[in-house]
Amino acid sequence: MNLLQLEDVGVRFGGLRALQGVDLEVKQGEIFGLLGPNGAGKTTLFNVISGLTAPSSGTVRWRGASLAGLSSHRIARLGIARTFQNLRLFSSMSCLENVLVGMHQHARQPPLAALLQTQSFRRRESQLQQEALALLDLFQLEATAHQDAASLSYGDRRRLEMARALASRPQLLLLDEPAAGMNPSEKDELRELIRRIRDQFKLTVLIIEHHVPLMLGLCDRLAVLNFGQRIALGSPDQVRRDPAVIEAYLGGGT
Amino acid sequence: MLRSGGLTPAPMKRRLASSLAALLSAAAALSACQGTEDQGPVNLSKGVPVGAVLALTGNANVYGQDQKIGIELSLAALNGAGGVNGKPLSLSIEDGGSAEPSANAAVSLQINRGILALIGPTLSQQSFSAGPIAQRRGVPLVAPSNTATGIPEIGYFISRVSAQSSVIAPLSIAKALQLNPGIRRAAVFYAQDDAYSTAETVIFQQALTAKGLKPVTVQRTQLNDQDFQSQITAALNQKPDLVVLSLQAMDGGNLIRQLRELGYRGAIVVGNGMNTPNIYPICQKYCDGILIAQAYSPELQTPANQRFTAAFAAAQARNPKVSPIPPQLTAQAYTAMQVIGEALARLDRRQPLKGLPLAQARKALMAEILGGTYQTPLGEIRFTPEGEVIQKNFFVAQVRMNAGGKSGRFSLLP
Amino acid sequence: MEGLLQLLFNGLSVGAVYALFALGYTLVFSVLGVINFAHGAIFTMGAYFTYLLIGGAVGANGLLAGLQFPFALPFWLALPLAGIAAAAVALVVERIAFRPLRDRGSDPLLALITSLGAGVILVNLIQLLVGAESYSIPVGTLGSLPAALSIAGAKVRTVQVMLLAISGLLLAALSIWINGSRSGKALQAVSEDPVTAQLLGINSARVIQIAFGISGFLAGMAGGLVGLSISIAGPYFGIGYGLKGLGVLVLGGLGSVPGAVLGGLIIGLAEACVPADLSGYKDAVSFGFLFLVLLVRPQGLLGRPQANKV
Amino acid sequence: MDAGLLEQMLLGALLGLSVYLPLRCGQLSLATPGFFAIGGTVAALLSTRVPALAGSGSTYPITSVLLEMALAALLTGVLALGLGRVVLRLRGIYLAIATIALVEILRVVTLNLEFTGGALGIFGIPQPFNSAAGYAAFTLALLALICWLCDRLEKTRPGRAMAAIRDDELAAASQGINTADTKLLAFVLSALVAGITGVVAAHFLNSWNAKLGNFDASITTLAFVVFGGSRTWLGPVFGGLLLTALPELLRPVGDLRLIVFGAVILVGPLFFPQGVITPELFKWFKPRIGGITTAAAQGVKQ
Repeated sequence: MNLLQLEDVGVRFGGLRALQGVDLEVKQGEIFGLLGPNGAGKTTLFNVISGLTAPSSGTVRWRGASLAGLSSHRIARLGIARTFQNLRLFSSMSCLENVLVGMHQHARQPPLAALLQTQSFRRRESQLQQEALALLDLFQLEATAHQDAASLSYGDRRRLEMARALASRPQLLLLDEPAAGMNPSEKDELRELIRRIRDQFKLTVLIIEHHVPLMLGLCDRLAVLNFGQRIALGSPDQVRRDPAVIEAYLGGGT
Repeated sequence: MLRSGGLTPAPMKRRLASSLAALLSAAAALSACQGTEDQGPVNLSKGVPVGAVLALTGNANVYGQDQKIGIELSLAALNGAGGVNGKPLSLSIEDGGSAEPSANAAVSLQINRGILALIGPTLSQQSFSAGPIAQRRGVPLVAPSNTATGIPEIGYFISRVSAQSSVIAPLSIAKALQLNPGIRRAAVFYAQDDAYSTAETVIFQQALTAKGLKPVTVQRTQLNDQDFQSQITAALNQKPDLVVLSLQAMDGGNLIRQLRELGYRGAIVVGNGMNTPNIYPICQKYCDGILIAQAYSPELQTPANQRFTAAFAAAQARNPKVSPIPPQLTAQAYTAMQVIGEALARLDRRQPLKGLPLAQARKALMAEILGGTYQTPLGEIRFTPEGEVIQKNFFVAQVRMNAGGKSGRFSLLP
Repeated sequence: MEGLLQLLFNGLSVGAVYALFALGYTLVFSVLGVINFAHGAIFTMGAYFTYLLIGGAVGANGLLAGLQFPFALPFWLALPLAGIAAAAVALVVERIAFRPLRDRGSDPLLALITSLGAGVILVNLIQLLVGAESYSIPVGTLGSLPAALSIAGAKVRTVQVMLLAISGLLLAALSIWINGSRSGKALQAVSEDPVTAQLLGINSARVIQIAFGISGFLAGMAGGLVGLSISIAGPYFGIGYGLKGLGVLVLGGLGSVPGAVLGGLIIGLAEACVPADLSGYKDAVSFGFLFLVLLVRPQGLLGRPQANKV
Repeated sequence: MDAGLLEQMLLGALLGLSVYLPLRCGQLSLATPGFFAIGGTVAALLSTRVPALAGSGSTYPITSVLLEMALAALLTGVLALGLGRVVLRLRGIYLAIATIALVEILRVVTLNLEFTGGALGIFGIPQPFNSAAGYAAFTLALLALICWLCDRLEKTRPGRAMAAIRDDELAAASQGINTADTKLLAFVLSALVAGITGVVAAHFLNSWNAKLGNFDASITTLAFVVFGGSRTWLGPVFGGLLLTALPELLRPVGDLRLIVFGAVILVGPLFFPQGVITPELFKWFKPRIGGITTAAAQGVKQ
């Protein structure tokens, strides 16, 4: 069974068709890329998957079950985590707290124990904190754990968003332009990092990125969107050679 | 990074614990430091201390302002006549605002200053809240303007010089019927968010019903609402030939003006709250002819009232544009101060204030207040043992406006 | 029919004041995204200015006791001048309570509190200067006009008709200005998107000042007109309208000029429709209505829905 | 200082906390005076109309006060649960005005009902304490308890969720936070605090009427929080204590009293845009105290 399946998904904003008849299947464990020029509907697709935008038509299935009508927090609890293209960190909180919020669904403790700060409560809290620190460590953010998220550099904030998304122990990670604003060497590191977390956390990754060489080198499969429609699908090699893609996107001299 | 305390860093926890401990110890300290200052002697260093708590700010500010004038005139008169057997009265006035918490704070402040007696607060609701404080601390409180039922009943130390509507209001209905025997249909208006208005309208409605004039319509207004077109047109549909208002000066004045402008020609009877020349500039020429029940008449020909009206006119003389006629609130506040001043003088003759313990002086003063008979601008007044005022004269007056419609007088009806 | 017409007049005459009041709120809201809690006090100032300009004298209880201008202007001249004076007050409020926050890039929510502070200062300043007593504009100000008009059997006070007419004129002038003038269009641009407007070379600081000025002018005129209709009930005069105006503003939709007008008229009419036996519930009716509308249309009647940009 | 003033300051701090709870979750709810009024009315009605609660001693039993508090909490809690579901769909100023509308509706209804005493209200409320100091001690304990609960809340999962919603509601939902329930929790807690505070206030004020929960109170309590700071519970407590006391402390300036008060409200947010009390303030203090305590802790371990 496919982990995630989109059937004929369409989104309209008033008269504007942001997405139209999109079919996609994402398999367990793969790194799946979404390519497309600006305004092609990639982020809208993410919003549909994560429950922020309701599709006007079509169905999104998670492990075969429809996600229709589920609010975004329920979808998150199913195991779908995401990052945001324009960075939506909790800016008044420290990096550590941001990751702790990401752990929300696993951090539940009995209220009475929390009030009385029982032994088991404190043990669990410190365990969560260790986990969070370990995640920060993985993204080389351990030094900034107690700094406000707002004070980080751009690249650090991107990595913090990924750490926060991973904190919810997702099965599917949606990355919206994780390499934006990074220099070439950082992009190389990012590619390695995404592979590593995929292996370490047994993740499936769905990624939006503009940087074509990065995508071709990173993804197992790719889909290309243009004007809200899927114009190509396949392995990096297949996509690279697809005439429609060359016409619409790669042909643009990128 | 080994921390056993979970997410709470040690300093934060310490901070919480210490601030909570500080709070609790402050609580303990508090219980100890209260109520000792009343045991000392009366502090006469600046004169015989008397306090007032008036609504000088907030939406009742205009009442407090009128009262302040009366209290200050009374103080000047008392001190001019030798104060308390040669010792001057020293008055401190505090703003009690227009709400209960501010009145309570001001009353407590005055009591802590060591005053012997207190005038105020302005509003009945404030007295229900602050009165029990004076009662618990054993401080005589003379309410100058509270008309609600139950004020003297708060306790022994609470009294008032303002007569209740129940005794005054029916007089004006009777007078209206005497002047216009043909009256058949009465319409009633009152401000439903005002304690005085709601209490008085009940009396008015009972009086009307007793005369066989069950109101054909009862319209409710709000204190800070000044546009009554809806209520008036609804009432005028009932073709009333008598309109009875229980409203304060501002909204009442406006209602009369709008009533007349919208074509009502019949009789108008208003309650005690409008017994102030402050209504003249509001309803202007339309004030003319309204009947008013008064707990105070500026036209009362007694020496006490003539002294008061003359003093009032002299004080206002620096501004010729202002009416030289005192409002009822001013006369009642004057009276409250006079009652306290005279009672203090009697007490001082019986038991010299100098050296008398404060708590004892306050208690004795209350007995003096209740025991006396006073010749005041309101006429002769006494108190029941509970502290309710017994006033000899009530009046019904008719407003007569001058030609320009800018000033007028409350002409007493026989 | 006659009853309906009467109802309509009653509602419109109250609603017009609400609308004028809410317009001032909405102008400021449209450019800054905040509510000016000093607006009620500016309205009050307008009423006092009108009173002074037509030759009224200050009473005995304030610092300015006995003050009277050596001239007495006719009402039709005093009113716009009072509006201008109120606009000046509004500009001062902008300068001390709003601009410092903007300069520092602070949370706009803070302006709720700073403007509240400015309002408290203004109200108590009025009391300090002219006392707490009420002042009124003489009935004869309008000359020989009759006190009330009878229109198809419905009775309306002349003052109210005038109020309605002037409100209508002001509204018309305002919409012509917004849609027809350069500064009006700049205002629209700033309310649409302040950043882009700035990029397009619009001086947003200037536009904000203009919005405050006009808002103050409208409040001042409204204050003068209401003062003529019902006297100036002391320094807290405008506060009651402040709350109602807020309801009107939100009912119509924040930042929407036609919304403020529509909201005012609807609340005025709704209040007029409350039957006499239930007149005690009048305020509950208008706020209950507001509450229900918000539940169905969270952005108010003519407001734009809040977008969730991801 | 007069214990009565202290008591009013403590009540102010409690009301500040009530406004603070939803605000910490990003919700500008001004319903606090409404729930405060309900709590006060419950206390006024029960203590004056139910003879069984009066006890046999000279003072009103504290157990009866606690019972009133429980009932007020129940009533306000249930009401907040129902209303919160509906109003919390609104945002920002719209939520603020909708809650003010609720407060106004409640005020008008209270005014019109017979059993709440109309405009005059209910008076002669029996006294559980003989002096204001007794009230102050009781309220201080209550405030300490609520502060402690707030402190626990802020440092645990629901508190983090609230702060996350305030920073970015959408991102919070994407972390699996049930934003609607979390906001509702904050709203209900706010109502409980206000309702309980109303019970104490009704006894302390001896009387109760509809005016005590009005629009002015909504805005004043908001000022407590904005002035004090809305990121930690100490902010509203500080703001409530200070701004309640300020008009009293300013009495020596006489007629200028409220003008100065207005100026303080105006200037405060200009100089302290985050409120006077901020978490950064502690970070600034922490190295100093923290260094000492860590050293001490290490000393103990060795």
